Amino acid sequence: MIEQTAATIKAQELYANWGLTTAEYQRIQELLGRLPNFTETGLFAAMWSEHCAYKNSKPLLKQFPTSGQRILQGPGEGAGIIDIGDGQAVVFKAESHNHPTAVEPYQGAATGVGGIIRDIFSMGAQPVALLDSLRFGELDDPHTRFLLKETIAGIGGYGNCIGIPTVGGELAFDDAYAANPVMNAMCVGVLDTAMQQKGQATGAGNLIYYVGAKTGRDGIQGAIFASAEFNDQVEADRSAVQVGDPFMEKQLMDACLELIREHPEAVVGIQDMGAAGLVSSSAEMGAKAGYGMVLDLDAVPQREAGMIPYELMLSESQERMLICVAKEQAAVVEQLFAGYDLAAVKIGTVTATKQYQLFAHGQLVADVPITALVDDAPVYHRPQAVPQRLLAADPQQYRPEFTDAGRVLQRLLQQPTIASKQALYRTYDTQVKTNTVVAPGSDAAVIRLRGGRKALAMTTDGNGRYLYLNPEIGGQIAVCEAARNIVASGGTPLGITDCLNFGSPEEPESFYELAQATKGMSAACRALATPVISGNVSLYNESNGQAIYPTPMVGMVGLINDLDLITTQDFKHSGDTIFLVGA
Amino acid sequence: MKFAVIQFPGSNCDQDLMAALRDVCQQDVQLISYQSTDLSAFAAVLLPGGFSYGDYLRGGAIARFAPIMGAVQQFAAGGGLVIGICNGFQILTEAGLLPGVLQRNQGADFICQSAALTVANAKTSFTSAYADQQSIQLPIAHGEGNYYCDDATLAQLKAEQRIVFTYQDNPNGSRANIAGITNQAGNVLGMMPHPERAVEALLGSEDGRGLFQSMIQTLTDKVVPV
Amino acid sequence: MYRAKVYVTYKDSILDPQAEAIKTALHQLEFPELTQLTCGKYFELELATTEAKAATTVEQMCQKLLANVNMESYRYEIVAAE
Amino acid sequence: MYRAKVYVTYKDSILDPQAEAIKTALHQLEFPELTQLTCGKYFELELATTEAKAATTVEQMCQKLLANVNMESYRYEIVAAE
Ligand SMILES: Nc1ncnc2c1ncn2[C@@H]1O[C@H](COP(=O)(O)OP(=O)(O)O)[C@@H](O)[C@H]1O
Repeated sequence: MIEQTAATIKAQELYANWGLTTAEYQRIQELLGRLPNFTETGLFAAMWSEHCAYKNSKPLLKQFPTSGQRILQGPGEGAGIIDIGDGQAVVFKAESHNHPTAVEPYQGAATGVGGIIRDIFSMGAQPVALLDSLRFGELDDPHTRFLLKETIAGIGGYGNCIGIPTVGGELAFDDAYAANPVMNAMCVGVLDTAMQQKGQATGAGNLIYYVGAKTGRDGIQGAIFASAEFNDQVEADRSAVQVGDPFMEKQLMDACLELIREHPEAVVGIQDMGAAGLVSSSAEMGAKAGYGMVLDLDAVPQREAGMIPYELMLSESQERMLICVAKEQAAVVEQLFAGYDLAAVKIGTVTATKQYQLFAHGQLVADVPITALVDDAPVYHRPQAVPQRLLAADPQQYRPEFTDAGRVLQRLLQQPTIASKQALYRTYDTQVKTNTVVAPGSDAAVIRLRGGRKALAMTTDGNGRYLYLNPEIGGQIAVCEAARNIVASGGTPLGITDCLNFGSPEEPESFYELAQATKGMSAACRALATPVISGNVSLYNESNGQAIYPTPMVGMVGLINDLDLITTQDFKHSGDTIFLVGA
Repeated sequence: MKFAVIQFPGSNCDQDLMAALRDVCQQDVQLISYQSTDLSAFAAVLLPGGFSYGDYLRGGAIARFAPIMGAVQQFAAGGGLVIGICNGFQILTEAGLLPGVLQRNQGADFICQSAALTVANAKTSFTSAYADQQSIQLPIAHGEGNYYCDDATLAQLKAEQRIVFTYQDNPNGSRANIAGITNQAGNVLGMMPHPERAVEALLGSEDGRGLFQSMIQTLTDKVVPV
Repeated sequence: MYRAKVYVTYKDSILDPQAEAIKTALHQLEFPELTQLTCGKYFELELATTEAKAATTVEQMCQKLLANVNMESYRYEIVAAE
Repeated sequence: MYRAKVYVTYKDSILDPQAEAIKTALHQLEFPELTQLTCGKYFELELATTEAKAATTVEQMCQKLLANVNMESYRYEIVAAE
């Protein structure tokens, strides 16, 4: 990779290749008071992408209710946290990995699972369960069958190996997803509230430690890539596919949790290196705390030779964490990780200056105000337009007409979307950790909490077709369906996480769908007192101008106060009476 | 009387086994690192399920060389009770403590489900709490659980009544429906199903308790059946 | 009848955790002379086809199924068999 | 410096479900000319050793770790590298 000069980048508008607009580039220039160099332009492009900055979706996400009596942590950290009493809390979040899954389904799905697990243990919580939410094209297409098989294998491959049960999910097929499959993964963890962590780097002089796998040229520009529409050019531009190593992650998870448990005084802050890798994790940790940072890139453990600063900062190599360590505790941390055969390397220091400075080979290669990277991304209020299909919709066209109900029922049951998914979820280890009271096959999965009578119910739901027909009501339905699944399992809904899988926000019709869907979800969350504690936005799910259905995924967790209250879906005895309740 | 659960890097059923022995069976049990080299303080040794060393290459192939394995070999040679469950079974075959190999499942996919088993021999140190030919229900969760051995070995296993558990509805292609076997001396058992996942009614089955009870009984009696 | 041998290996920049694990294990087994290890897949195919078609067939099989061209490279040799 | 190529394949008596699955998939992809397929593992090693020792080293590595001789057979080629 060639590092062009600042002047060339400007003159030839090379920043556009990284997804920056001319206005954004000019804004960077103003913030710096000079032209950004190659590395700096790359840092901004990643940090100001939709994936990292939510620059298109932020105004809509503001509608979500995010607080409540039990809420210990709302959106903004690795994952949200809800108090469940007795010094315990439940931690959960969902993440989309649609683009990587479309390109390399096994690894795309596997690394999606790996990433969401890191978000949970970075909060100090022990992950206890995984769920997924999947959308594919119709199964008569061989490529779809390949994608499905590999995606399921990737999810199972990661969860089974690391030893976290995959206990639930949902799966639907529709042509709308043929070129853009949806792969969302959710992880639920249990936290001893005294161990709660934050991704922050406070205290000048404290140390920045890099732990876990080495950095390679994997998924460089992943965040930018996730914020762009698919086309054949993007595919050709891609750097190395990210490969997951669940064995490494298990060691990393066990080591991080041991450090938090046994040496809480050593850990100032901890964060996963996810999208936009080292730059995103480090800059966010510093900016959030109001501090700056100096990083020495030569110290970063590297898998490949000759990586330039831009590549080191933007790589999305998996199974890496960043820890801010209290300055006198370095030895404790290094020793603990050595016991797990893991690298723990000091790569930088927290500074009081609020500058973000990178050194490579003794040279200062980037020097920017840390808040410019993290907080000064533009926010766009995109125009909306009611989709033509809704304006033109004839209510008659959706009215079913049939004479033989039995035949229709048969045909419905033959739909892959409705049929049992057992053949797929039986490849997931649903029982490891021996807490799974209700495995896949009922309305929600149930995980008991050891040492007491409580349990957690969890589910993922959403139906893109409903949103396609009416995005606001469809958004409401998604939340309500999740709540019904929790209640039907004996739980009280506590809160939700979500993934917003939509088309391009730059298309007014698409943006309208996003606005209406989030409005509907917000209303339902208010009505049910289930705040949104975390989530993720995946826009630009389009291929050659054709967007997927608006597809928000809702992941809900509920609290079951006593194991005796757990209920399951199946009929128990012949002769029992069946009631239909509700509207 | 103390039980040792060996923790290899990548083991993930070690805590489940600890909980089954400690919380359900009320036994004294300790987690032992793969780096340890001494098992002299223990009455029985358990190798848990999981993906030791990521199961890279073949399940159990790398774990077999972990420092603790010398002590496991010695412990087994001295007649101590050793059980390998799932990945533990794979490690025991790779280490040569049990004959045969565990291949990839016949359908090639990982399978997690409840399996109906027959206790094919209830006269072992691990199964005395069951009745001969008793039908039990234990969870399985594996991708490489398809037991294979050559004809001569199979004939020997049969003749010496070393086939301890068989599948009623063979899920993975195992030869002769084998789910668990012992060594010739009868003090080493390998099995793919997970008894530690079946010790609480809340989680669906208590049929795994008999295995731990049998071991406890054997160790209490200090009589090793022939 | 033609016989093809196909070798599929990871591209250089792709992380191969399996190779890392095997390498570490071999070092611990006291093979310090091992300096590098890569692993891959090996296929042997028998094809009832003509010489002219054998290479295109194998090429297509690699592209479509045997290799994942996002992460792997492949090469093959074809020999006539009786 | 020596380079070794090691091939590990299932013994004939062993049914290989993965090879069966790949074969079926290739038939479905319209390659009827495929009559047989076996798959195996392929390793490339670099060894800092002498010619005399290279073969014994590789032999030992195969026996100890790279192959499970209960179900797999192995063969290898060794060439000098600069
Ligand atoms: N992709 C999947 N991963 C794991 N479990 C799944 C998946 N798809 C469906 N399930 C499980 O199958 C059961 C039925 O799912 P679904 O058909 O979506 O029913 P519902 O109408 O209750 O949403 C649920 O228990 C669900 O958790």
